[in-house]
Amino acid sequence: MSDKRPFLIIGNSAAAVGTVAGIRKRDRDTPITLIAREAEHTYSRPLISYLLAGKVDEERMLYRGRDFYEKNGVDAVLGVEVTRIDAESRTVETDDGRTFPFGKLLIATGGAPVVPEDLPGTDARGVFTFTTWEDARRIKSHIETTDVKQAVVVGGGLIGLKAVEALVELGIRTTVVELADRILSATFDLTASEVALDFLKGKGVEVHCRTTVSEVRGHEGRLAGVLLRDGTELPCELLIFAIGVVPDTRLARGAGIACGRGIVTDDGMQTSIEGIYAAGDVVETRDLLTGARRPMPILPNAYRQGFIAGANMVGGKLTSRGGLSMNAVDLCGLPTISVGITSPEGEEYEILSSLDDESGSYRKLVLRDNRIVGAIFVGRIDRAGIFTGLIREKVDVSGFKELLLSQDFGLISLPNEYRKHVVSGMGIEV
Amino acid sequence: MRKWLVEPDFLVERDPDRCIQCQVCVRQCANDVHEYDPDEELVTSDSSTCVGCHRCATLCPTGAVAIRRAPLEFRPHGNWTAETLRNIYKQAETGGMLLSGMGSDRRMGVTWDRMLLNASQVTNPSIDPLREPMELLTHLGRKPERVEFREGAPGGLATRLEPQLELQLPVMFSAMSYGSISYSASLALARAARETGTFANSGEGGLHEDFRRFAGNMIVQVASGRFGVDVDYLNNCAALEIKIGQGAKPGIGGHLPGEKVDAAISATRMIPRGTDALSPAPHHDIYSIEDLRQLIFALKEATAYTKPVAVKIAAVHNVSAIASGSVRAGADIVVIDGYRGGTGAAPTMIRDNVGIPIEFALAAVDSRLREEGIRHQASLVAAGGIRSSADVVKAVALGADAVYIGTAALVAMGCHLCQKCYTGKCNWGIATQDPYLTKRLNPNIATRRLVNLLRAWALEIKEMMGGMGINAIESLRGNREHLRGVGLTDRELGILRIKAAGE
Amino acid sequence: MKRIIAHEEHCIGCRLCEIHCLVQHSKSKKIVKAFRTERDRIVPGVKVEESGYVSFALQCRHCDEAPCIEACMTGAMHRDETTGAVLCDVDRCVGCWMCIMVCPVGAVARGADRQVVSKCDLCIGEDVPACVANCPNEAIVLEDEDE
Amino acid sequence: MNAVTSQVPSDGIREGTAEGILFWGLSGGERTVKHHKPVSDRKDISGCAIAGILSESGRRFGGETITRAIRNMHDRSNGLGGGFAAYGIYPDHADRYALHVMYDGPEAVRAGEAFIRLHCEIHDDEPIPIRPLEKIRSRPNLHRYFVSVLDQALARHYELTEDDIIVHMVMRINAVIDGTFVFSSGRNMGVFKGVGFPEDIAEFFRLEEYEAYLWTAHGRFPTNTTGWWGGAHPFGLLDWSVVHNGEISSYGINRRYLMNAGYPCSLQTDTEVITYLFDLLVRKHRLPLEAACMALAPPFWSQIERMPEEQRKTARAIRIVYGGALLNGPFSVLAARSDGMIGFNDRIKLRPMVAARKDDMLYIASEEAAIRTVCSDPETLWHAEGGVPIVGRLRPKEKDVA
Repeated sequence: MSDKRPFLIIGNSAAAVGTVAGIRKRDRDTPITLIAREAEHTYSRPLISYLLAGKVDEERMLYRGRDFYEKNGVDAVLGVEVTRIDAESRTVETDDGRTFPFGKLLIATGGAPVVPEDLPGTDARGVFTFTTWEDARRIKSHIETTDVKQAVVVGGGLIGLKAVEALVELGIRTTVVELADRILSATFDLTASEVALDFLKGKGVEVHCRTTVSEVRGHEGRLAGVLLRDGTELPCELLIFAIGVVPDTRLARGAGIACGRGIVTDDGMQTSIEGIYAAGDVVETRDLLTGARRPMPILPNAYRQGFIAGANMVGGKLTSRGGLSMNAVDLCGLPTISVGITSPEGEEYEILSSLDDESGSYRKLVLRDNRIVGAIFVGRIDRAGIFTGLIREKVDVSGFKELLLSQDFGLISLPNEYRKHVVSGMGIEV
Repeated sequence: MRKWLVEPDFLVERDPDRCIQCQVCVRQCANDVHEYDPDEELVTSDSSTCVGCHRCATLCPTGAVAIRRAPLEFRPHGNWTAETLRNIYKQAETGGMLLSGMGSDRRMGVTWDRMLLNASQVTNPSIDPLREPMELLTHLGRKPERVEFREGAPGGLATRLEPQLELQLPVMFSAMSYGSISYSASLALARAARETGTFANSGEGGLHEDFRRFAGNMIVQVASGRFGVDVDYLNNCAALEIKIGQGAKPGIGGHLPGEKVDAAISATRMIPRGTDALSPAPHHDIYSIEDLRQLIFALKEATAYTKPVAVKIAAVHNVSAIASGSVRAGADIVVIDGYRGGTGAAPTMIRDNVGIPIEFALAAVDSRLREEGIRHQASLVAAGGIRSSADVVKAVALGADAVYIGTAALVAMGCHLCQKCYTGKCNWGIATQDPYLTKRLNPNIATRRLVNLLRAWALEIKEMMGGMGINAIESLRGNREHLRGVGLTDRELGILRIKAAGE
Repeated sequence: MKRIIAHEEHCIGCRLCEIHCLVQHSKSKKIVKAFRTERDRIVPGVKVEESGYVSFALQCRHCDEAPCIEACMTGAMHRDETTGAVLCDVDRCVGCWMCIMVCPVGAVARGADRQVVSKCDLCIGEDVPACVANCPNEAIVLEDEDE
Repeated sequence: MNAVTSQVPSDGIREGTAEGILFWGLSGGERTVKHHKPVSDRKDISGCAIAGILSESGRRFGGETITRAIRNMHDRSNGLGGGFAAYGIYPDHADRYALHVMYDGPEAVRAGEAFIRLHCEIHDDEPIPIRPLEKIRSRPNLHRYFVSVLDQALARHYELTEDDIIVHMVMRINAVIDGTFVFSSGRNMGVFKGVGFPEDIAEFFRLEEYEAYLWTAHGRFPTNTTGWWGGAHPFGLLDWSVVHNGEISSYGINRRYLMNAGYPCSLQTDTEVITYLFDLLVRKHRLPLEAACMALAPPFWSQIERMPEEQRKTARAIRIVYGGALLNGPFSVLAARSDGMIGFNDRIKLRPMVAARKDDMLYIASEEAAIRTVCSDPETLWHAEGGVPIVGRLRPKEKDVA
């Protein structure tokens, strides 16, 4: 490298780790500086619900081994917040008064949890968001110090339901409050939501849809309950807001980097300023299926974008093919996977589905122009990745459409050409 | 389907303590002997259709399956043996000829086992083939009586040799047609022939286009059905073979059922898809020896005298006269297929009752040709029941230039001699065209096993030769001094022209 | 690295690969015991797919840029540095099924306990993986990628 | 004497190339033989000493030299056979075939001479001179004839040469006339042999009184025969004489090959077979001597592969055509003819053979010591290579002088 100034990464999660991997695949020498607000070693954000439930201990929270920074030549500056990016002088300033130079920069500041701004009472003790290790620690300590019998989780999305799962595990009666008509509305259709709902109810979870919290009630500064818009009163000792995250673009905007809902990048993950890259929950991702740009805060995307950014920071020419929204969630033992467009509206879509009430298993495929654009699996999720692949590769499935939902659907059902492609010539001879 | 009065030949035993219900046996049996009952979660077996091919037992990962001969015994009777009774039951049931695959299973006249080989002691050192050269190189073809030298000829040599097949060891793969055996089996034979420097024989089924690349190691057959014969066929080979007869069924033609004639076989045989491939019993253009001469020379003309022409005859009573006639008719190689020779399908009565064993046929033919002073005019290839390198050595010592092996090659590939080739349900993927079954023969493995077999035999032949103090196969060929007979009558010794042990 | 190559034209659908995978990953490594007495059987890392007479055995391809590693939220799915194999550290796996969601060949499965995933580990420590060693028709072979 | 019966049929003669009177009666079936002329199918096995001395200029010298050489290798024989061949010894009868014959008794003499007279004119005959020796106890009558082939015989067998007729006649006598054995039949040469150590045989036959330009000698160590005078070596046919040390493991096929070519091979000895092979290849097939040697002890195929093209073609043709003539097994052979001698080993040299030259002399022997005994300062001395012949030729003009 001609530029011996270090690579600098702001952030410490999947996108940051992906960036390290992308850089180090081609460049073992140039120093990397990594600055993160949280003081933790890189950890797995989705694991906070497992931590809360006591299913994993603190050591198992780590996303990469203790020697990760050392082995990858990363100077990790943790517990320090970057306050300003100076694109001109190629430096960043931190809240401890230091200045760090960079050759190329990656912004992976992630998303910030949303809390309703004008809701009264949210400052009561017992009200939390749920996105960081610290959040999990605080909730845990609250549960340990307060006699929490009932909890309310606002938001029936992924984060909310994982919180619910943890609370159920801890034996706390939990109620979900969801504004939409169903849980997991962003990724599930009605049927899948119902299957999931039945399952959750079976675990003792109460769910209120089509409503939201209108007031948080406290008593002597301590949470006492919530009042829903529909008038329902729910007493509780713990309230978690899990109504989503938004890209944390404050630093980028301050540096004059173009932003929409998130940071805008090209397909090589470079921002509007040359040499400054962004990846992860903070960026706007081009949807592989729709072409629209929007934040897509899911972990595989973050890692992949980081990897692409890292590779390009050392002169690579990788481009992202766009993000595919997808999620795999195990809800109290009910495995679910959703990919792409799951609840489409319009005549151009064809729906294939099968529901087995007995086993609580549901499969749905959404097709457009004989190509799969979305899929939902609840219960029987085996080999779902094959469908993800078909979606990603936009494979014409008209030749084997009738096999798609059969029990023994597998690679063998696919056209030889595609089969050869997915195993990259390393496997099956066709 | 169990036939009335026709009892199972085998009993399938399953050790319940070892069976893990993995169902490998179920998936491997083309005869539907094994069945999995999902309700009971149990694999069960119905012995009535078991042919004793051992496919299930071989693949059973726990050794839980054993195949035994059916324990149901008839009252012993010297004339009316169990086999006889079963045959009658079957014929009474079906009204048809009894069919069998492979060579005769009667233990009749295996004279190889009554001949023993010599070795050197003291007066003559044995030769260690690991340290000294040991030559098995064999040339098949017509030879002149003498080499002539002439002033002015290059190097003084005036003799020009007729085309010769050069074999790295005196063993070839005998005629097995694509159709009677699977594509993979044919491929493996051709590949193994090339790898070991010997020859495979197309049989009478034509030469699949894919096998033309093995032309240098192929002998192609011209049989009574003339399947797949055109001028390209004749020129895509190292030698030609006119098949007059087959040891397993002298005087009988062949029949490949139409269901086996798929697209590839139809193209190879040059017959319509799905039609029966019928080889007539005789060649309808050979009703006499002079007709044979015409065909031999027609083939030589078609190939510009660049390839030896072999004539394959079944060992029948007057085999030596027929062989002599064939040589005089122009055959460069005479192949004698003995009584125990193999087949894909033959009427059982023919297979077990017609012809004579190769040992006597070979000895008689070699002696006869020598007596007539024409032994050099043709090479002799012995076929029909060559089981081991020792048989090869004995055959060469009796006078064969080389041998053909068929059954031994199939066994190397996995054949278990269940003798059901004609059913097309070969569980080992050899004698079948069923795509479920043909997959079972990986031609790479089959090739390797064939090559291994020939390599092993070559080593053994060399050891035996070395023991006799012989380091070139031509010094073994026809060298009956190195054979001694045990338990043979004077008359048999006389025909074999070997001495008795102790002489 | 060494890769397992499947030759579908040689696969006979006997499923001995699955059986021996299970045995290799059993406690006793003894086949009869593994099937008859051991309760906690694994889900074999190799799976035979069959359609008519076409069949092949498939296990994890140990991809160079493995989507399962990228998607794994705990870091349980990782590449073994010495062999290059993609392995799942089941102590770190929490069963989120992201890997199942992204594996384009469907080679990752939920384990028998439905808590963590199960996949081919190339029989690390053995010279030849059990499926390869026990394939009766060499339809699964181990080949060096460089060759 | 006890008669023994052999029931084993022999090949080739039964119906094959019947050539008139010379072939009557030998049907290959049962026949009766006397023990002292063991025409059985039991093969003779022996180890031996051999020696040969040739003056290429044709200078003749007495029998003491070769006797000293062969005596030196006394331990290579066991007293059951010794013999010599000498070339140039009958200058007075140079154009007659010299037949040396052993007879068991007067009946044999009558039968033998009658048969000879059927085909030949006897120009001179006499008992072979001997010296009574304590050590040589039992001996046959030894007689020699100088003959030529009758014109009538030539006319009767118009397809045969004089040589052919002599060959067939000798074989006939040896095969079927009881008690009669022709052991030498060349011109201006003679074979002398018997049961005893070779030096005693030399003394018995008074070899110091003969002068020859080429001598060969043989001391025998048989392992399986009772002593029979005819079984001693050299073996002679026409002017070929062969001494040999070894055992031919290819004997069975060599014999069948020769029988098909018209040589009955009645003696069951390797030497007989070697002699006939030389006769067949050199006299009948007119192969150059080197080509004949190549047929008998050919190069390995791996060596042939590396030869220049023309040479390779020749070697290949010889191997392919003369497979039945290939001599396999351990041997060293000295074959002599009026025009020289040739020594060669089996292909992998399993028996000893040493050669030396000095002036016009070529010495070949089983052991170097035997040569040094008679030539202490050879100019060159070497060990024969496997399969590579050592050839000594009588120089033409000096041959004329001789």
